[in-house]
Amino acid sequence: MTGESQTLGLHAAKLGKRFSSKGGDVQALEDVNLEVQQGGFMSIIGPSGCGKSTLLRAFSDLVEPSIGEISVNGKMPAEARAAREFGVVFQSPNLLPWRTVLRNVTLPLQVMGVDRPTRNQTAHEMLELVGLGSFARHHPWQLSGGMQQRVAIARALSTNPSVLLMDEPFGALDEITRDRLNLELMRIWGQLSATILFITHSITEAVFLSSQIAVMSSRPGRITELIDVNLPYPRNAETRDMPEFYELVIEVRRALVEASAIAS
Amino acid sequence: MTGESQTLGLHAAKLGKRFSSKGGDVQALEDVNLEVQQGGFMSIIGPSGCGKSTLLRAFSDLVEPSIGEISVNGKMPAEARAAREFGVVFQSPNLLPWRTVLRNVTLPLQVMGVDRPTRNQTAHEMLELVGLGSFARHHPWQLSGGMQQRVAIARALSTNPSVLLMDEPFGALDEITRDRLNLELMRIWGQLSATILFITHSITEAVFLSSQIAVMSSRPGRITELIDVNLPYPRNAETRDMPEFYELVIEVRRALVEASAIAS
Amino acid sequence: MSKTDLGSEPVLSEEFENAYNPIGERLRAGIRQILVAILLLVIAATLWELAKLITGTGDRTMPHVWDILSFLGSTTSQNENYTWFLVKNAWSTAKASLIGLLVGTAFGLTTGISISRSKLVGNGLMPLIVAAQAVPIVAIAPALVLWLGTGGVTKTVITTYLTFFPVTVATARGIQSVPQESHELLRTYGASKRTSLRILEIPFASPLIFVGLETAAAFSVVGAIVAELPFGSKEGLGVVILTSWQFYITEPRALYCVALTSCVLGAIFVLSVRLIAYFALGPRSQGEVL
Amino acid sequence: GSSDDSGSADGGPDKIKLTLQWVTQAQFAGYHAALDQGFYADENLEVTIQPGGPDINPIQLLISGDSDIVIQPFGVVLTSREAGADVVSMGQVFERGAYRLVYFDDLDIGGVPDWAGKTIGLWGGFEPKVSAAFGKFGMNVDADANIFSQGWDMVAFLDGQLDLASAMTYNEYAQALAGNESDREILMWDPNEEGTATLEDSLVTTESWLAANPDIAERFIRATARGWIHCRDNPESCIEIVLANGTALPRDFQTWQMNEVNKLLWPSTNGLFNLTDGMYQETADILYNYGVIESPASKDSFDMSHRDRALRSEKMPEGDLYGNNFKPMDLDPRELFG
Amino acid sequence: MTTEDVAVIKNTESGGRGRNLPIGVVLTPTIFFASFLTIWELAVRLGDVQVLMLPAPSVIWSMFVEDFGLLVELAINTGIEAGKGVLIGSLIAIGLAGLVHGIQWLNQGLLSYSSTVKALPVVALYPVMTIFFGVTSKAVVAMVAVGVAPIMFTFASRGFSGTSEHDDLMRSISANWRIRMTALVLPRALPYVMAGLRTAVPLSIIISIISEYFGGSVSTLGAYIRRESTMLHTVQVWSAIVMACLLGVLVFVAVSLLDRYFLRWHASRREI
Ligand SMILES: Nc1ncnc2c1ncn2[C@@H]1O[C@H](COP(=O)(O)OP(=O)(O)OP(=O)(O)O)[C@@H](O)[C@H]1O
Ligand SMILES: Nc1ncnc2c1ncn2[C@@H]1O[C@H](COP(=O)(O)OP(=O)(O)OP(=O)(O)O)[C@@H](O)[C@H]1O
Ligand SMILES: [Mg+2]
Ligand SMILES: [Mg+2]
Repeated sequence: MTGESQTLGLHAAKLGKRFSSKGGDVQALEDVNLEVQQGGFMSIIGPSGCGKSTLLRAFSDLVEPSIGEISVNGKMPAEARAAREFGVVFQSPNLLPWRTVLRNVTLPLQVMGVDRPTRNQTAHEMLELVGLGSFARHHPWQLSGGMQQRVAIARALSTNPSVLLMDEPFGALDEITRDRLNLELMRIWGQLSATILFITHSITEAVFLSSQIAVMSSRPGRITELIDVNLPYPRNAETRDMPEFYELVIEVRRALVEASAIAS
Repeated sequence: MTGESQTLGLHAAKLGKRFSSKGGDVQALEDVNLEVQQGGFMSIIGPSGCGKSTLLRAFSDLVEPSIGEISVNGKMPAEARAAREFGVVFQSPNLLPWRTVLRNVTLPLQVMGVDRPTRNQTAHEMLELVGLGSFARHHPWQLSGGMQQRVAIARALSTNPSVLLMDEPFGALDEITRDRLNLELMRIWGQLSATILFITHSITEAVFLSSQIAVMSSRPGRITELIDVNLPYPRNAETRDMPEFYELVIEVRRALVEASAIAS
Repeated sequence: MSKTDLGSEPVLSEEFENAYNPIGERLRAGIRQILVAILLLVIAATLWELAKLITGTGDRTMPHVWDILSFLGSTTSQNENYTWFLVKNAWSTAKASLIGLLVGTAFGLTTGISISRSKLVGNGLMPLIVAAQAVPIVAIAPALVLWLGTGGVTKTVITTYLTFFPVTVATARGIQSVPQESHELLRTYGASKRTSLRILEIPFASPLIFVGLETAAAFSVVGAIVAELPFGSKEGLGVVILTSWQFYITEPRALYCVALTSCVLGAIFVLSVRLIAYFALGPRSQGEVL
Repeated sequence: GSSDDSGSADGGPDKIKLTLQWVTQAQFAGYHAALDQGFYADENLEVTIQPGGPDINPIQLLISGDSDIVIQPFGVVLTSREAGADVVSMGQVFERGAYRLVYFDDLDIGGVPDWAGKTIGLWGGFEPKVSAAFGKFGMNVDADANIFSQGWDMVAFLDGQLDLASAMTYNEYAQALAGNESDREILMWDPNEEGTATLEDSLVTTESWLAANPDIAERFIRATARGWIHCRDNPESCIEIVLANGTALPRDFQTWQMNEVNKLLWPSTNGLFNLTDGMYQETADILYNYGVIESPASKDSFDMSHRDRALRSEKMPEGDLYGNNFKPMDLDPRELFG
Repeated sequence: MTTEDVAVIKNTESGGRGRNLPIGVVLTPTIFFASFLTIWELAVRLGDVQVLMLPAPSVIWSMFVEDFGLLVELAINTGIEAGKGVLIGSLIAIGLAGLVHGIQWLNQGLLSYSSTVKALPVVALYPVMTIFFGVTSKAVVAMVAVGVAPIMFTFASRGFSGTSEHDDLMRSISANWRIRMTALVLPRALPYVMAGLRTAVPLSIIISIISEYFGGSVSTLGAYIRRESTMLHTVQVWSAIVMACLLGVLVFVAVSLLDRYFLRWHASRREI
């Protein structure tokens, strides 16, 4: 499809998506060109309703693009999904209410046919990672919103996927927990050398984490600016104190303001 | 119950709430004392799972406290609810899937018996306010996460309540939309002189909006610090550039770090 | 509150705005459904003939499909066209079914709502209803005849009795499935029980209630037929079934014909309910119920 | 009672509701004929005939006052009396019983002793005839045979699930003949010959109704007798009447049934509708000996006085209550049911 | 919950999780039932109703006690027939619904079809069943299965046709058919299946009794009721009816317990 099936990472070319309904048609994506190299960390930022989730869902084969080309690790999204190459964190926690927290985390491992002791152990490790070790036997409705989202993150990480698609994973978390998980994510990313597509509303978070930031405008949803983040790795608490960090934050904010202006 | 039934605003004294379940008991709230004067704007900030939502739900009579006293405008929460004195924005959008966006917003007015033309007009105004005027006839599942949350905000504002209980209302929004809605909220608050209890994870948002900030620690959830925000009103874009603003942000962050340290 | 009581707005049609499926499309879907049903009937007939062929079953046990159908063209001993004769009897049964279905639905909805609303009613009434449900209708029918006579009242009572239960269970279950979050939402508005019934519980439970109604519609036909049995009324499918059963050996096709007629009548009832559901709800995803 | 030919108090005809044992068929031709031919009207009676069905006990309708007269086996009168109902027979319609057990000839059943170990289909209410037969040969029905509750059709018998099946000569027997596709012959065991028959169709009412309406009873019996006599003499007419009143009944079957039913009444040994002490005693003994009733029956269970008055009166136009010249039609079942 | 006109937040059919649960569950129906019986008893006694018309509850009760052993034996036979029928019917129906779910046209077609079969009255179908299975308890079981299957199919297929955001999840992890069924589709359909069982199980008892009534093994409730009613043994008939009711309640309670167990995660079970 892409002609360059050897290329790893994420690719989209001239991607468009139109939703039609009685209330009127919505051009959610238009002419989106995107390339995340293997091992790259791309953040997407943009006004509410601009099409970020739609883009991510197109990569995870949950939305059929109306037009354009798209590939994940050189495969079509459907193939990549079948090969279990990616993990997805949805915008809502999306937990199965009838399963305990632990069994929600083990679900993708179960799908892969991992035996029970191994998957339970992995799940416990992941829950410790997100600070929910003692809630393994609770049901989702017994958790706070932020805790549910952390379970969803643990679930996505449990399979060590080579591509991670994350839709506002830390949106429901307080800044301290968020900072901690940002550091964890950096560490995991370093270890796995995964390709990450990351949607966020926090400019500082985007700058702190990404190697590149895409800024989107809405209706039609397109990428208005691509900002490279040339901060040194490994990033840690001190990264936030660097002057380049602030310059980048200001630049992204400007781009976002401009993108938002297009919208309304 | 409180003995001081003339007092308006929100009061809680020695409030405690314990959830028990198979996975173990959780002390969600312990010895919480809180007072928001009539027309006051109190933000609550704290680590994920510390009991913020539980506290707000106790005020809105959705959770029965295990111990302690609580009042809304001098009444017991149940009475205040029956008198329709408060509007609630939940942590999740909580829209009825079979109703259009417009009819989700008119819902509370319909319950109150407002005639159809009036409530439709009010709902349209509210939708314009949150930037969703053209989505009135869509269904909730056709909206992005942030858009759904904005519908929920429009719904809560539509009744002009004297008490507003808001659980991370802007959590799913980008910074630009968020800033705009922050200003709108300030304006509405000024007009209505409503009492607002506001849960947020954003320290800057808390400082920008509140007259007072309560910082909570988790397990057991208690209020560790109360910080007065003595920035002048009306607050606007310039407020964010004041040095006092940054001092307050740093103070709240410190309090939050301390509270989080207690947690783990 | 007074402005918004139940009468002031049509509950269903407005509650469900079908944004995603215009009427034309729904109509087409309905027609497709009927076509598929016909196709399945043809398949069933083929299977019947195949089974007959393979097992070598005689015509007495399994008459040929065409033989059964051709019997519809015969005349009765009263020189009446057999099809017309069946239609006449089906009509008489249909009237009784409809009355019973309406009464049973009204009772069922009321009871279902009360059960889901009040612990007292739920706990006190449910076991009784269940016990009553287990009363074998054939055993109680004679007693009913004694008290209510051999007229239409008995028929209505029996039909009501059969239809009432599925509606009750579905209504109660549907309302109980309303998510806690939605209840909380209406609670914060201080919505009265009646308002939240109208705005939240009924709309939410409707898909399940309609499933129950479909079952009830089928049962209403069964009920009317059973009610025709105890005293050999002169009219109705029940009587025809009885006679055809008795003379099965000499004319097996008659029993199959009348059994098919009962099915068709039941199907008309059920499909009518489904049609109403279709236009009231649209193809709204039933999964939203949970 | 009131004087002859008088109607009810307001001058109109007296109303009677008659409930049959089963749906309309030639078994009840006499009553339909009496209604259709105006015999009831001649007696100033307005009779409503209510067909029965599988799921109603007519005796209960009597007790509840829903019906005035019902058609039931005389045995039921005895069991009902024991259960506390004040029911009474005022005329025995079928002098002979139609109940048989049928079986195929290849079963080599010579007599009752051969029933041991066989599967027998029985209907509720008719077991005593078979129990009594078992008892006569020192056997026990429950211990020595497999008893099945039989449906209304003969398929189970024809398919070999039942060795012996219950059958009425006017109904199931014909079905068995009609449905028999094998070249085996169907044989019958007749409890009348064994002396273990119990009396079948009887005119049943309550003692209290009878006491209050002796005159109406008399007129009813007379008109009904004329109906049955009409059917004896004009079977074709009665078949038409039955078909007109029934629901899609097959004509060939009603022809057969009319003929068989006539054989149960005619020729009559003791006179139409008569229930003699001897007949009573045989049924009463069987029911008592086989535990169907727990205490001996009493002769209060039948009252022939109205029957006697009704039929001996000069008002009975056609006087042949014996039908000694009766000749049944000669029907070949194979031909009849094709 | 102080104000009366406020929507009830917690609503469960047989009580919530509170500690007062067993008392409420047992006491309320007992009171309802006791008053029902008292009215009946008084009506019969004061109205001087004949035993043959309607026996008083006390009379029925003593007969029930006297014949208890026999009645239990009959009820067990009937219950086994009904149980087998429900099992076979439900398995076929749920299996079929599961197989065709997603195949929209086939599903819809089978739905129409099942509604047709659902309208088949026992009395019309039973003769056909006896033709295939003989006048045996097999025919009764088949009858129950045929009666139960369409109901279960309707409910199950509605349950299976549900969609939610969880479908996205399953798709994103490329779950195979088996796991999608066990981890998502079946649990999501479970409330529907349980609602179906609540209708189907009491119905199965009625169907088997009606079938037995029209012929079959003699030692079942239906055959017993028929036999005794021809002899006008009204009290025996009523005591058998009482046994039938008990059987119905028993199986319903069993279904309810299953329901509680399987749906313990469900919204209506939550603590406030
Ligand atoms: N299933 C759908 N049907 C119709 N319209 C849809 C559908 N899904 C999304 N849309 C529309 O597409 C647009 C983009 O939605 P999307 O969810 O991608 O936004 P987003 O950028 O993720 O917003 P947010 O930050 O609020 O989550 C919105 O205008 C939305 O209304
Ligand atoms: N219904 C419930 N049953 C049992 N435990 C509960 C229930 N609701 C909340 N909890 C527990 O109470 C604690 C506080 O929950 P709460 O929702 O108030 O947190 P929060 O401060 O709002 O967190 P977040 O910022 O993540 O939304 C958590 O540990 C949670 O597990
Ligand atoms: Mg989104
Ligand atoms: Mg919360």
